[in-house]
Amino acid sequence: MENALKSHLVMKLAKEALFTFVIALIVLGPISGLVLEGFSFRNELARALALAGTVAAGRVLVSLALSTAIGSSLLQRFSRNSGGGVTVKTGKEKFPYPLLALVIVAGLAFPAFADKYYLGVAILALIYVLLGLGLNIVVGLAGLLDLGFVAFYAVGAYLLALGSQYLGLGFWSALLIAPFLAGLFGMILAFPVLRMHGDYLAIVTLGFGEIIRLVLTNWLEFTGGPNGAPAPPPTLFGLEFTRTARQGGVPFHEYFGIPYSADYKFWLIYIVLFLVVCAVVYAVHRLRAMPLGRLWEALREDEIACRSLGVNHVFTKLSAFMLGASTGGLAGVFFAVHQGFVNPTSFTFFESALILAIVVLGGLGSTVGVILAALVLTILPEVLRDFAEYRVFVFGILMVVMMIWKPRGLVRITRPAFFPSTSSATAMHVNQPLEVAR
Amino acid sequence: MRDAVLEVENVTMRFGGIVANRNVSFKVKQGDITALIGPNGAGKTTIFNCITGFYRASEGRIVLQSNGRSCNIGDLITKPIVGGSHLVTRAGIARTFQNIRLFKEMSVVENLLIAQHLATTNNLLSGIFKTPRFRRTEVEAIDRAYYWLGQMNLLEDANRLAGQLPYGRQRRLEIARAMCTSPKLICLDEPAAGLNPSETRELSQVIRRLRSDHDLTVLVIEHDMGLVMSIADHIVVLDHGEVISDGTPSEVANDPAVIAAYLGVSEEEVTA
Amino acid sequence: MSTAATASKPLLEFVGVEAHYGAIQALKTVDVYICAGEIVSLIGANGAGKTTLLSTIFGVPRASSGQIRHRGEDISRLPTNKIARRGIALVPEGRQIYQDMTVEENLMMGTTAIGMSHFEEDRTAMFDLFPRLKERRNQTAGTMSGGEQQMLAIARALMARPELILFDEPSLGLAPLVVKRVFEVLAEIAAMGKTIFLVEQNANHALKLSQRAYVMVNGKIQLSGDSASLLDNEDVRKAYLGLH
Amino acid sequence: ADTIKIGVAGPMTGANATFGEQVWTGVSAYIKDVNAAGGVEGKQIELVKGDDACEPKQAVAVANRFVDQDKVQAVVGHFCSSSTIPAAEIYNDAGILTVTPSSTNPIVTDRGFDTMFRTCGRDDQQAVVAGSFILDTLKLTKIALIHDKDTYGQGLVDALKQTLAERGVAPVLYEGLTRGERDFNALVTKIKSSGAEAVYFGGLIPEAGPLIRQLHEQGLSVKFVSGDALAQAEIVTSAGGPQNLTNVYYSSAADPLKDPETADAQAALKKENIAPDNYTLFGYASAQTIVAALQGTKDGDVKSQIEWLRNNDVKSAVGKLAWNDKGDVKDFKFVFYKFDDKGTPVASN
Amino acid sequence: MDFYILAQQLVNGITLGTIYGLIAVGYTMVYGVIRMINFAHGDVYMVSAYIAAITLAVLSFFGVQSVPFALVSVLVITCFVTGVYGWAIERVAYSPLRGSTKLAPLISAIGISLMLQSYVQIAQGARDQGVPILISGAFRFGTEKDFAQITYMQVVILLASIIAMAILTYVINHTQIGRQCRATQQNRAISAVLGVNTDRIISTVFVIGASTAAVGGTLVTFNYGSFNFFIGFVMGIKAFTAAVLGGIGSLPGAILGGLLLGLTEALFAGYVSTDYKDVFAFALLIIILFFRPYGLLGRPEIHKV
Ligand SMILES: Nc1ncnc2c1ncn2[C@@H]1O[C@H](COP(=O)(O)OP(=O)(O)OP(=O)(O)O)[C@@H](O)[C@H]1O
Ligand SMILES: Nc1ncnc2c1ncn2[C@@H]1O[C@H](COP(=O)(O)OP(=O)(O)OP(=O)(O)O)[C@@H](O)[C@H]1O
Ligand SMILES: [Mg+2]
Ligand SMILES: [Mg+2]
Repeated sequence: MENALKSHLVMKLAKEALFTFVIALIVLGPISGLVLEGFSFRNELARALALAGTVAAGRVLVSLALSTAIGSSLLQRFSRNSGGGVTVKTGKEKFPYPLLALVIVAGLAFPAFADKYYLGVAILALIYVLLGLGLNIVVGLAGLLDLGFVAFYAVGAYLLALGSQYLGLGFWSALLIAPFLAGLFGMILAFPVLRMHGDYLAIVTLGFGEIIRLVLTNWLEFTGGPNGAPAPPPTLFGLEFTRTARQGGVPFHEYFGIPYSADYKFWLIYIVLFLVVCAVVYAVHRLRAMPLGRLWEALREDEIACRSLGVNHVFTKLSAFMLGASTGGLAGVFFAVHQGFVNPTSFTFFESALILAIVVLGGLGSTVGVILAALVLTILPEVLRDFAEYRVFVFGILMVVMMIWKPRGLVRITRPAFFPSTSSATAMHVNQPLEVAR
Repeated sequence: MRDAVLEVENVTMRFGGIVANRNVSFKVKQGDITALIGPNGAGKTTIFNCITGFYRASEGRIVLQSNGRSCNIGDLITKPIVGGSHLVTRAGIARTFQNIRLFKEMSVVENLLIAQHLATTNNLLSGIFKTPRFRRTEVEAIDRAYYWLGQMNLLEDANRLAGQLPYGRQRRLEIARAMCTSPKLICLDEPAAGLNPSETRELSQVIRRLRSDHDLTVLVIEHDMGLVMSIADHIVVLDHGEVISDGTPSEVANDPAVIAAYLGVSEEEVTA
Repeated sequence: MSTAATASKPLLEFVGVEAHYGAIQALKTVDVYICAGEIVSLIGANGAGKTTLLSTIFGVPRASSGQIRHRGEDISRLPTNKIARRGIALVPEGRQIYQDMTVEENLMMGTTAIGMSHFEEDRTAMFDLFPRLKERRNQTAGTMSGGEQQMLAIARALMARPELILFDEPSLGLAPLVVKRVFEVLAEIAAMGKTIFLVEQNANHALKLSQRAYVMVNGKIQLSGDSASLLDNEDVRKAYLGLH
Repeated sequence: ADTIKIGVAGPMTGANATFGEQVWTGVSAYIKDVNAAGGVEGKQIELVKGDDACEPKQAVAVANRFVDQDKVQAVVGHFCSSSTIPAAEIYNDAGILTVTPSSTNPIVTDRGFDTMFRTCGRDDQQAVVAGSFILDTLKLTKIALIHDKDTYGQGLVDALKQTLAERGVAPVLYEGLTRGERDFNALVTKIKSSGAEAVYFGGLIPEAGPLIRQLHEQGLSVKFVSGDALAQAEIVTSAGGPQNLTNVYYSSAADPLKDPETADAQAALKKENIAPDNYTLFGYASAQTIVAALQGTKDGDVKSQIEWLRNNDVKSAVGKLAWNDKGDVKDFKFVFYKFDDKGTPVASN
Repeated sequence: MDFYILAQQLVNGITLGTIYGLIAVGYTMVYGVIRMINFAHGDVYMVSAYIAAITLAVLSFFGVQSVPFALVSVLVITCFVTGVYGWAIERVAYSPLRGSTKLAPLISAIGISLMLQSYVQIAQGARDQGVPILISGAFRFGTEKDFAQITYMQVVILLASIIAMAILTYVINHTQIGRQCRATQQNRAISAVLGVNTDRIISTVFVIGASTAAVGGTLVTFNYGSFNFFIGFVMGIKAFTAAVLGGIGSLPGAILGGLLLGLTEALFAGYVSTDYKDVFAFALLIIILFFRPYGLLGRPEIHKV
């Protein structure tokens, strides 16, 4: 009995291994086994066989692991996990204030411990947090699949670069204007888009993103085309962070009589960015508890039901688009000031896809999830630098694996609980008509 | 003599070649429970969609008397830029759907809060900074939601996901949600479908109570003749898109045209 | 329970079946059997788990424990399409016809499990059963009314020449005249020698039509027995027939 | 430290990965020999690879990493001008000698960063050469200017346009094509209708190849002139074979392979069985430049390295190099090449 | 003169458009069954270009001389291998995500796209590759100097595309498997209950999509003669645009969308500006979708409330 089972298993595994090997050989064989050289080819079939063998062996190992007790219990937990969806809070959860305080303090203290490289990576990560939060409003909350989000990012970045070139704008004024300008672009995009459903919306936004990038590339006289445009470094109350003053002020280090270091500039950017991210996180957190945020989510669930409740779906979508775009615009300013230079290659479709991946991996609609995912997806490529040219390959695999592991995102969505103000509330208002703004 | 809240005048609705409604006219009186019945495919849901602004009638007009003013539904939904079916709701018509349309992944209370957004939507900043006024309207909205949950006997489900409720409760939640828009006229599309007889009886009490306690006019589509005969003041019968009968329950139930097209049996058998 | 079935071997049998939706348990150790040629009905309140019981036969959701036996074989781990090929057809709750296909194409899809060899013949039979469908044979099914769609769903299920047909609330949302017609059709189908498992809210009709019945409450079978005796059962009358 | 670290930055992944590979091959080939010969001042040289995928965002991250994490003493890179421009600022702040093998955009050295040098030419130099080649050597005046809307290509074409304007010649056509596309038939037809006698293309092989092939297929016998990006063996396959290259010319550094100064480098590469691709040579030369500066100064101070480079020549794989105060190569010699019937480039005239 | 230029631009546009259409088919079909934008499709096309070139190199290594034979066998082998790619990708990266959110497979697809590009780059090198010219020559119309032409290769492209599309249209509309595909598109759960092996149908659709991309990839490779690991990106976006333009989910729509896009590009590039041709193409897309929110031939989802 035992033996029969075993030999059955072995047969099954052997079959599986053979099948995987053949498929892997067909798939991997030509590309990795026969390397093109001019109009001829070089024979690397050994490599292809080895690869296919590895794949088949991996498959067998996974099957073996899963057929053991531990493996199958893991598998069960795994499938349970992915089945679950949204839950409602009980209303008794405590808000983790100490943890929050710790995170904020640690975040603010970070520059003191980090060198410029870590700081640079942290700034980039925070920029993506900002982008993720913005796109999360559009995709996660309002359910509008936006594949051209990078357009608003570009608007923010070019606002600083071109604004300083043509209008003499600085970092701070750009920071103030960017949300409005990006919001305006969001509105322009929203009008044609709001008539469309689902994936048609996706392609139109993709098209919009591409149009913005192409115009930035082609409009040489205004944007500098592919050569890009320099963006001015930040100032603090008129103090500059360059070695010698360029914008007609006093350099920071001279004013305070300390030795010059390029790090000061990054400290300033980091601190401002961190505070902005905190503010945006708070605003998004509030929005979700506000009528407007709830309307977005309702619209994502069922547009027709929303209309039957008197919701102006056009304006509601518009507001989501504009607020998302504004956040993207803010991120753009930080990007430009951090880079000191912008050009269209930073705003390709791939960038939009990456931001979308952040939102989806984080768990549509989850703020904490988006923050985590943004950190993971920006820090990961840096961590993977040791893989050299295999970096992108590994990154791609990890993206697939992460999606399969957590298809609903890293963080599970919870809905707030609500309770009446008094226990007798249900008896109140009986004849109190609702004051509706008609 | 009570006034008509809603007047449907010569409405015709076409989909390509198909005529779903032809020259439909009827009136819904203030405070009445009016039932719209008819065979499957007679065009009942379609006329509902015209009334609630989801379709624009190909011909004819639909007029709502609300707060002493009369407004034409067709005009509301074709207003440039701001127009749309949401204006119809704001004018005082609420509805439920033949296929339940709840916000399934949101909690029951949230479903009701969304219906009240007109009263609670303050500006962006007041919500972000939690101004006192914002808190007050929010508390009021929650209380009102609980009030309607109590009315619909759904209190224990308040903080569950709407999609997790059993079907019958989802139906009631949909009505509660519609009521949260504080309508003058509520349109119910087959509210008893999928309910068992005892639940149906409960539902008919709810509908009666809505009318008596909340000064509401009800327009209901239903195939459950027991329910219709027991609550309706007035019945309109559609067949092949046309009104074939219009009158009190007993008039309609004895109308040979209605028996032939719809009931198929005499009235006694139905109410038994 | 299952020993009761020894008289005639059950065609379909649930043995201690449980099912879950995520954390929610929808079926709790359900034992049900249906013998060939029988009409068995299942009644119960909303959300009792009736639809779930039918769907577990097709493996959505999969039974988390217990067995579902068809002709004595456990089918609870088979892929859905293989189950369909064993001569089981479902008329699903909410009709679920192919909205974008014509009536005729819907009927063609009904033959998937057995192939197209009897198509012409069976289609004629269906058009005789439901003349309304013949009128609308080239209409896109999604634009038909509820009643028309229900008829199409029944016809589609019949096209597979199934031996066992599962009906999930076939009278839902139908006009009285049509409800009557549907139950007539059910009787006709039974007369063809098919086995019927009927899930209904309309307990009155269902109990009158069927020979045996089960009553489900909260995912559990609470009562079972002859339909006639259930019709007289005080609790059943109160809860499901709306009579006092 | 007991080793000297040198960073090599360029696109190791992404659309331009092939160039990053070449630079890396060149640099590591040279450094291997240096290390084998005992290194610099007895210290071994360690190379650090930095992949920027030609994206400015990654270029900045790589630069910061080189400076703060790897603590490199010099950098070969970056490859694309759009990466070199933002990265140069960081290297300059940190006082790290930077030698780009390939960023030809004038801005790279025009911004006044002392630490920035290049072993390649400048777009504007190359454009002047190209202008006189077309006008004086080929004696053609109806010129279509095509670029690929990228820093390198457009920079080159715009500089040429400027040069032509100074000679009073306006192009009959000025268009940008999209990188990554393969079908330029519409453009070719447009060139045909413009009556151009010569096409100057600023861009890279993936676009140049199909463009040449499609010009041929549509039966246009215009002269096709381009820049140093064409100095790659795969132009032959990309253009569909040597028969399509009869009217093709490109400018590049004076043939390094023929320059006696480069004999050592040639031999070294040959020994390792490395193909002397264009950017392999420039990578090799950049590494030579850095090592020469390190060996010439010995004190490890970037100021003296800069000083040394401004005042000394370096015998490199691309010929003898000397720099002006901006960091540009003095009298960088561009020479025009055409192809023989086997597709091997030969100096034209 | 002008007439020939116009005729030439039309030929250019139609050839390009046919290819867009072929690749768009993959997007449209996959979208149809699982409502997913398969962002890895462009890279499957890229892989097919490599496979075509490798097959050709191997054939010539074994001394195959006959051009038609080479062409047909390259086409068949490429379709097969690329089809297996489509199948494997679906199994590995998309089928585990069935039943989760709609966006999860989208992200997975982006991961696959990166992986494929990187894999090909590592295995085959980053440099541009090419194939020799197999068929040269053209039909010319006009005078010695002023003429329009259609190359023999372009004729082959048109013929092959028409044949491929005709086969596909027939399969989808008139065969059992095609009907099952459409049924699975509309209601997967109930199709399974009716006896359709939905997993196999989905796999089939991926295989068909990949194979049509392979037809496109092979033809492109032979026609333009050069490719590298990055060509999937631009083609992917263009073909996706074409699919949406025609109405995503609609097979004839994909072809129409492709032709429209190809012609637009050729004419705009030819008569206005090459720089802005893509801007114009996307703007046109937005305008068309504004007036026809479901694309040219897309059927609106029925909003029966
Ligand atoms: N969007 C639409 N497009 C095309 N035809 C439609 C559409 N909506 C409804 N119809 C047609 O209009 C007719 C009336 O449909 P309607 O849904 O109003 O019927 P009903 O009276 O509500 O029936 P039931 O009681 O079954 O719900 C049907 O024949 C249907 O085919
Ligand atoms: N997809 C699902 N996810 C989570 N829970 C579900 C799902 N479908 C059903 N349920 C839950 O399982 C229980 C049984 O549902 P089921 O649909 O089987 O009941 P039913 O008896 O068919 O009811 P009805 O008469 O309303 O059709 C209910 O509590 C329901 O909320
Ligand atoms: Mg209806
Ligand atoms: Mg049910």
